[in-house]
Amino acid sequence: MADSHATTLEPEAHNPALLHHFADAQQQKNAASLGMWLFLVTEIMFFGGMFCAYLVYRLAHFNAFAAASQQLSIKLGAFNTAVLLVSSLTVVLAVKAAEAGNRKQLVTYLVITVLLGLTFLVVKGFEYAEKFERHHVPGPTFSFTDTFDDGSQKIPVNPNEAQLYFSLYFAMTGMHALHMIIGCGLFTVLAVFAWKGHYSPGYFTPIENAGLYWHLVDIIWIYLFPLLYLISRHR
Amino acid sequence: MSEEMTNHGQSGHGTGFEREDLSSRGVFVFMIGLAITGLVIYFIIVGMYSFLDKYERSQMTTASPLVATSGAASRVVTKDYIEKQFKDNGAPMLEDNERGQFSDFLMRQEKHLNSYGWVDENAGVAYIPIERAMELTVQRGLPVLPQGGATDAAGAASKAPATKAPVKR
Amino acid sequence: MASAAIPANQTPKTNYLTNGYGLKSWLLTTDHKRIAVLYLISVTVFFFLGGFFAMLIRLELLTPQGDLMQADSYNKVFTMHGMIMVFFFLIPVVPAVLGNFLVPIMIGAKDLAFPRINLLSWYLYIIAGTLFLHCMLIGGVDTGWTFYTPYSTVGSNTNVVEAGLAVFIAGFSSIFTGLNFIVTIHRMRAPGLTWDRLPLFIWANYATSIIMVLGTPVVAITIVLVAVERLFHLGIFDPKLGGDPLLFQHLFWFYSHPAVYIMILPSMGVVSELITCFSRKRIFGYKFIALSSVAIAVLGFLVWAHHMFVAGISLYAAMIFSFLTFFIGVPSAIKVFNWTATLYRGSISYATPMLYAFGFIGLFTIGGLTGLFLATLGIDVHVTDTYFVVAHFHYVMVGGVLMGYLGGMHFWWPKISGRMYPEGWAKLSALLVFVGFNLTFFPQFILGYVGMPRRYWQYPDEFQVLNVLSTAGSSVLAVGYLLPMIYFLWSLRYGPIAEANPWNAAGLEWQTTSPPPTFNFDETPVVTWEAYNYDEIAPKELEAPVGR
Amino acid sequence: MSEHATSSRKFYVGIGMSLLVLTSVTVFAAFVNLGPFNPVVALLIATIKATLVVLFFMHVKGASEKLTAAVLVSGFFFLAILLSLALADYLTRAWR
Amino acid sequence: MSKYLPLWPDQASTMAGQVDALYIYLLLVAGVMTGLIYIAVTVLAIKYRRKPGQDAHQIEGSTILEITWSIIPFGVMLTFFIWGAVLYFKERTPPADSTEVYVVAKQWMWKVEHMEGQREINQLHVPTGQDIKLIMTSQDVIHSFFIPAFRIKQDVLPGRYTTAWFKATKPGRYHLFCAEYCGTNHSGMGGDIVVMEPQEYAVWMAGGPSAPLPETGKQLFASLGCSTCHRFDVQGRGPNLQGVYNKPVLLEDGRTVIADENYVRESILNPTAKIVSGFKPVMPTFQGIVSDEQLNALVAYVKSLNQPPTGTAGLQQPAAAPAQPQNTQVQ
Ligand code: HEA
Ligand code: HEA
Ligand code: HEC
Ligand code: CUA
Ligand SMILES: [Cu+2]
Repeated sequence: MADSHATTLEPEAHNPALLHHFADAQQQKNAASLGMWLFLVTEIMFFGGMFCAYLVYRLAHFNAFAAASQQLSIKLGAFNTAVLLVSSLTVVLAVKAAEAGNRKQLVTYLVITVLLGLTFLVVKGFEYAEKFERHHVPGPTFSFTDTFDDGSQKIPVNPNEAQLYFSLYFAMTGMHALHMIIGCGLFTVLAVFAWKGHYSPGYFTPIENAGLYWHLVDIIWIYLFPLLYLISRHR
Repeated sequence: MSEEMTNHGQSGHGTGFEREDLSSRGVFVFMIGLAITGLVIYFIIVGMYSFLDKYERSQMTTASPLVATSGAASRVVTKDYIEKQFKDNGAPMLEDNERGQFSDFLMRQEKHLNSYGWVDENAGVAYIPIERAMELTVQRGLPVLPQGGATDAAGAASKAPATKAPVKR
Repeated sequence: MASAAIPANQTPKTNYLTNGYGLKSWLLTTDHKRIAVLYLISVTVFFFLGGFFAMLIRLELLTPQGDLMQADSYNKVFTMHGMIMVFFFLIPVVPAVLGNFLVPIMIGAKDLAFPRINLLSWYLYIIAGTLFLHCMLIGGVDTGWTFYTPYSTVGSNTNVVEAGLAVFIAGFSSIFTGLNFIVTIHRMRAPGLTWDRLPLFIWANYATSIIMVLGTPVVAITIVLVAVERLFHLGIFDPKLGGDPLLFQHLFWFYSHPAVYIMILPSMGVVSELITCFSRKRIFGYKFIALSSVAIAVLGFLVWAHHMFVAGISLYAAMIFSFLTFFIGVPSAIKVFNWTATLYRGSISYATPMLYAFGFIGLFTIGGLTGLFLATLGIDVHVTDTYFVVAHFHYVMVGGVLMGYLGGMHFWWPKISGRMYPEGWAKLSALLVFVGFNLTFFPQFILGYVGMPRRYWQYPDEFQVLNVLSTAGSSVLAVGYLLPMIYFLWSLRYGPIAEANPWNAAGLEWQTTSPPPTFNFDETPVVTWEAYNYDEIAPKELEAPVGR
Repeated sequence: MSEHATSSRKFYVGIGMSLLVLTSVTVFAAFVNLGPFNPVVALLIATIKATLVVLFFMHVKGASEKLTAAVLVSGFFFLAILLSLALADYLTRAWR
Repeated sequence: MSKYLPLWPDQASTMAGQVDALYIYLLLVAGVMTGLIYIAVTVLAIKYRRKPGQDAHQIEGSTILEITWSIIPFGVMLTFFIWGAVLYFKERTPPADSTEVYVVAKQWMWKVEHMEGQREINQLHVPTGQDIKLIMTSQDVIHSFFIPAFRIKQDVLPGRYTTAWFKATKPGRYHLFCAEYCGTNHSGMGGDIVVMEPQEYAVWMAGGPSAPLPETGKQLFASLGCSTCHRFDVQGRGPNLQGVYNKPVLLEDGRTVIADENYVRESILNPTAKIVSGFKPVMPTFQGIVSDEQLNALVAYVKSLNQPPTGTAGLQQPAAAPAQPQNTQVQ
């Protein structure tokens, strides 16, 4: 977030010189990298709080969670997963291009990454809109009438517990989407800087660190997808 | 955490900063050790729990030999238990939503006073809306002796609890 | 010889204080020392604000009836006292003031690894503080500093969201400080300064930073969930939807128990520095004290539910958490015993910082041992949520952390300001703080066991005598805290000029000038000695004890 | 980190393809009745995918920086502490 | 203990003595440890104070000592843990033959319902020598049921049932507190636990001797919690009831009614029927909680408030006094 942004500004933007308080470029680079990884750990713990809530409530209200989960569209979810994975690939290729000093490729890959990120967000927007239409948004207007099929009979589920599922769904995917938006903004800025030629094979730490951030957001989605979309689908 | 004791003293001259750092192996060993300790503690406490549980239950004395149950009552109270006690032993039902429950109660009474339904289908006793019962009573007069259909109305009217009327001494 | 590196008593042309005078040179600085001074000012403001609320609490509790203010006002007052003291004073105080100033100097670096993020931390803190002040002015919060649901989501009609946002932002300030420290300590040490030569203050701040980085995000997301529940009806903790209010408590204490070690660990580091310097001794059991800091930091994450013994957790969980809580006592005990052992065959002077260190040992021991009372299941059922808990945490927080902080401020004041403080006044105020503190909080142990619950605006008559004692003590305490404020300010103009190393202490921070130049050292020092090499440094004057 | 030679483009694309394949495997496995093992399989596959991303896309494998692995694993370790000790309460609530 | 400087709480249940025993053990151990450390620090600080011509003597440390002072305190702490856990098990394991009492907490009152149907507010009458199991839930936020003299405390949660149990041993009147912060009147959410000999308890159960109506009404007004909202000194959540009787009252919907006897009755039984202007409909219904006699007593008390007040309804709980059988039950 703000951290990686500040990190990108750390070395003078037009003059990739060493900052005064570092002894050499390697030290500076290692420091930035360690800082970024620590920041990623804070992100893991940040989402970890919600994963904890998810785990506890899924165990407590399994039927409602399964029934509510089956109202999500696997097609859209899987499509979004694929979009994110491909965007991770383009980020890696962007880093590779930066290391090779290939400015045109670097900018191209960054732009593709941003476009893929926006695709993800648009699809998510459609999913949210569908929740609003079907009154699956927690609050006074919430309604849920579907049942849980345990293989032998259909068990009616408590709509309140389904509402709990959708509360978690919105909290987790919403927080993830917020991170995606920040990531898209970050890569847009980096693409502009890259276009202006700020980065060289000797100095592309911001690209690398923003890439690490993007991969982490990707990893979180890798877990969110099966946990939110694929509860007890075999019934 | 463990340290690698290399690179002491003067060796760092001129490099500008100290290169030697914590080894990540130490971190991993520490975490694995902590995880194992955690598991051990888990089992120790499970053992202690079951021992104490047995002990407590064996210590429980019953008030009189006539009481059949022995051991401890359950520590966990669920909604089902509350409802069972309510049905079987006339225990109070805990009001977790007082205003809602009271207005439900009023609504039920209101509905009972303004609708038709069976009191006892086999015996052919029904209840009717209170207004209608009043009309019928006015039309037919008070029953002096049981006379066919009027009993229903009278029965219903006397059954209907008076909600609105002030309590008289 | 380390002492050879000490320059003669001469002030250089510029130091970090004289390097630029405008407001801009302070507000846009990336110098860790200036940022530390900015933190010092802002944290002090919040301390006196929190202290002001504490005085209101004590005045209200002078009589059994609620007479000074309305019940709602009292609830807001103790909530804001707790929130200010915890989130805006005690968590930042030692790391962000003394840590910011000393960590780079002690390891021979020019600055922290990310100077701009350091400045960002301070701005986040200021934004959070401003938000909280605004929240206070438009009516305050009344949830208690613990934000327990469902009161904070359904029950309270005060500005919970804004206060939560303030705590959230302050949390990120804390995260960035911790991140900065970890990277700095890993990557920026002077040549030769290996991990087994680091000052214990650095070890303590390293352990603290681990907690900041790993714990704070959890409370951040928890508070976000509370805010979202209030704003958009996402009912994650709502019992009406089958949610569990205890889940909030689990997530909150997963951070807030480690947070109490965020508070105490840096202060323990300070005490290690003070004890060694004023007894002229190498620390007893260096490695054990260093590793016990890390052990406390890690074990601190395993004990959080000891705040929930009667909250409705399972019997088994209560036993697990009680058992794990006792593990924390061991590294703490190691520290106390090692400090005591360091005194043995020392050459001890009674300068003010040392008096505070003695105070820390004495009061932290009582606070820590009563912590063990609370960790004992059968006792906690009776004393939880009573004044016994209030007394416990004021003993560790005020008697421990604050004593350590004040000791550190006196010890490093010459380095920070370039001036000495008046020793006589300082000794007097140390005495006032110690006496006033015990008079304020010891009666609360008795009150708690007798059964007076916490967060009470009015209480049964029979508790009055003990409450009057406590209130009387708090006014002594107030004087004890106002005095240093006054004489520190006084010394900025009238205090004697400090030498580079007024205490003849070991450690790199004493080898640069007082106050240090902007980049701390003219040339990067090379460390060839072990920590606390007091055998190689002569005491100040063998004839007269330091600090008379 | 510049010592790590970034791998060839072909290699990255290969990793990307395997991630996509694993995604479809997850979706497929969700519709097969594995009894209690459905969530286990789903999480296992997710973990494999995450590991691939961490090792190859985030360059933890072959990095000059030895500490990154320790930092990342610590993060997951403390998350595991949160989950396991919270479950120590929730799973034993019903014990009588 | 002294009435004005209590140093130790009453011991009035089987648990109290056991908790106190553990507490005394902890006090002793902590006292010894604190004493040792204080003496050591003081003696060392004086003995090795700075003297001319005497340097410090450097010592690196001692692994043997470190291990000693890790193991011994840990052993001591294990005794704390085991003893504490055994007690806690007792505290959380209700005996099988215990009598159930149902408790509902709400902001800011305790409602108690006995199996036999008696209902009380902010009071709980129990006999000595009988295991009582409390089954508790809350209607709004978290509260905590705390009886210091019995050394029991249990949080009361919404949407869930929690239990606690005790066996009272000493007749008397003890404090009941709410120990979990629950909002404005948290500190007023207390009451009395009245412990009686079994014979007295039986008399109370049957409905004991009665006092003059307004007098009984005044006691009910305090014990039912009316006085938590209807205050005479400051503005509470409900209207001040002094001088209300037989005066016109402006309602929220603009009507004006005369506060006659029926109006007061209806206000108590179905408060939402007529809302006084300027107030929220927060008054709970007392339908089914107050008996006809109690209702009459309350009405008589509200009537009597028209005379100049003889004293305000006390905010304070009365100090521990011998139990008086009180007429607060429902037939
Ligand atoms: C700086 C802050 C700080 C510190 C360091 C501690 C330290 C400890 N705390 Fe404390 N605590 C708080 C701040 C702190 N606490 C706060 C703020 C609360 C209340 C929050 C709220 O509800 O608002 C609280 C509440 C609290 C509770 C919950 C009480 C309740 O609400 O019911 C418990 C229970 O276990 C507890 C235990 C401990 C223990 C075991 C330690 C241990 O770390 C102490 C270890 C130290 C020692 C043990 C002393 C030194 C050792 C020796 C001298 C050796 C000799 C020892 C033996 C032979 C045994 N604390
Ligand atoms: C973290 C640190 C910290 C510190 C330093 C203090 C310091 C003090 N605290 Fe605080 N306290 C807490 C943390 C802290 N507290 C917490 C977390 C709670 C729980 C809150 C909750 O329940 O949610 C609490 C609760 C708490 C209570 C219980 C309230 C209740 O449960 O109802 C009491 C009661 O006596 C109290 C008293 C005091 C006193 C007398 C001081 C004294 O040490 C303060 C001394 C300082 C001064 C007196 C300042 C002197 C200055 C002036 C008087 C001038 C003022 C004017 C200006 C604004 C310039 N505190
Ligand atoms: C939770 C707070 C609360 C409690 C407890 C409470 N009341 Fe009230 N009461 C109110 C409020 C608010 C009103 C005004 C709104 C209304 O009429 O509902 C009111 C109105 C009244 C009135 C009508 C007053 C007028 O000015 O017209 C009477 C009489 C009354 N209450 C009696 C009682 C008695 C007797 C009890 C105890 C058995 C009691 N109340 C308990 C809150 C409370
Ligand atoms: Cu109810 Cu506090
Ligand atoms: Cu704690």
